Amino acid sequence: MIIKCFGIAKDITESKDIVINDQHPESVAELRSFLRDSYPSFNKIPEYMVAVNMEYAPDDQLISENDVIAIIPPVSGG
Amino acid sequence: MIIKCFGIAKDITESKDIVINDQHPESVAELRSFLRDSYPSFNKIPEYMVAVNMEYAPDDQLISENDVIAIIPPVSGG
Amino acid sequence: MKTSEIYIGDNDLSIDKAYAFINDNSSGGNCIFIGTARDINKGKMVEKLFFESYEAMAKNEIDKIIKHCFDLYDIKKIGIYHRTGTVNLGDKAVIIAVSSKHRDAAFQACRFAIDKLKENVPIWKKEYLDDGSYWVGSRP
Amino acid sequence: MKTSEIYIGDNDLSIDKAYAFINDNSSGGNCIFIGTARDINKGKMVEKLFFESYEAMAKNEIDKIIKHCFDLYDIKKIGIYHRTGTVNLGDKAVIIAVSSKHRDAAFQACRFAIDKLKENVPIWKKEYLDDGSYWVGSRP
Repeated sequence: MIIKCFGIAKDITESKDIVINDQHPESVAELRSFLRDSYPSFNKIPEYMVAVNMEYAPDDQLISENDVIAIIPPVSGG
Repeated sequence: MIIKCFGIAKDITESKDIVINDQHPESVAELRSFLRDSYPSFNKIPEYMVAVNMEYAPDDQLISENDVIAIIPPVSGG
Repeated sequence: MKTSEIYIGDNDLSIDKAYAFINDNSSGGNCIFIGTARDINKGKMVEKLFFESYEAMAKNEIDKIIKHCFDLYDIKKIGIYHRTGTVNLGDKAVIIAVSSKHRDAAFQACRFAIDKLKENVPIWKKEYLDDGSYWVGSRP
Repeated sequence: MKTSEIYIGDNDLSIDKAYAFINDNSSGGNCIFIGTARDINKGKMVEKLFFESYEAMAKNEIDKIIKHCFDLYDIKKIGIYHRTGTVNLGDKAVIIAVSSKHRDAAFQACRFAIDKLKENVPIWKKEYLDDGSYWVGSRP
């Protein structure tokens, strides 16, 4: 499972994409837990969103191997 | 006394400026009477404004020989 | 510096020049309104427009609008430009350009300025339709 | 024809090109918003900005905004353009251009689009200040 990282998330993970090879999270909520555990700095930034297949996804959304997952920190375009 | 004419007013008076040589109107109201009498077509257009020295003027404003007077039909810029 | 620019005349209007005037490192929000000659008005085909102005008074009235904008909204620069003479379909009749620190003031001042211009500024539009030409708002 | 145009990328944005896209003989009102890099934000001197986007999703989200604009407002054409990469002070970061028959819809749709873009579109701004660089809204 590949997780795309943008903005501050890329700085925290020090990577454009993070790869989870086995026992990947099965929901957005599990992904958030995984990120908190693996990168404690995620506790220090404002709430971020998660996109699944380029749509904002709620915490209870299930995710699978082939989904395109992205961490979306607070947007600041314009 | 010179009265500047714009838009439909210029069409009605067939003149850019109309000149009143003697017994000129002494107020905006008198000017309106003068125009109705001299050019009956002024009765057929929507209300127009009168400017005295480039400011919109009420009917009771007095006018004198050296004032710059203008007939301002409904504006339609933009 | 709060500055403004006014143009009324027969030359083509340039959005680039208007933007160059309002652009400012201290502004983040810029709003430009462009009024153009439309092909249909109230169901009638329009061939072209013609604008006449009482130029000196029009500049005075636009100056009042600009002063109001600076009083009412936290804006940096404003430019108001109006064509006179013949304006063909699709061509620019008016440009209002406003810059401000934040976008809210730029949008509001730009909207205020075009609304007031249409209400108060002594400029007249003649529409050329297929059955003749008429001064808009003055049709007997 | 109701049409739209989206650009997200590193090239300079052109107001002329945006206007050329929206200009239409059936439109009389055109509203263009230009967001530029401002020199001071929250009391801090800004040296430059850097924008990153999740381009494919950003285009999807902008497309949703455009669909909303066409649903909500009687507009003809809309173009939304956003810079990525380094944006120097005074330079254009975003352009929203809208044309419509009447000005009201153009102003409203333009305002709606920039507000929604700032809320929902996955684009991130990094400010370079004299004490370092920070992702706006994400500062720990």
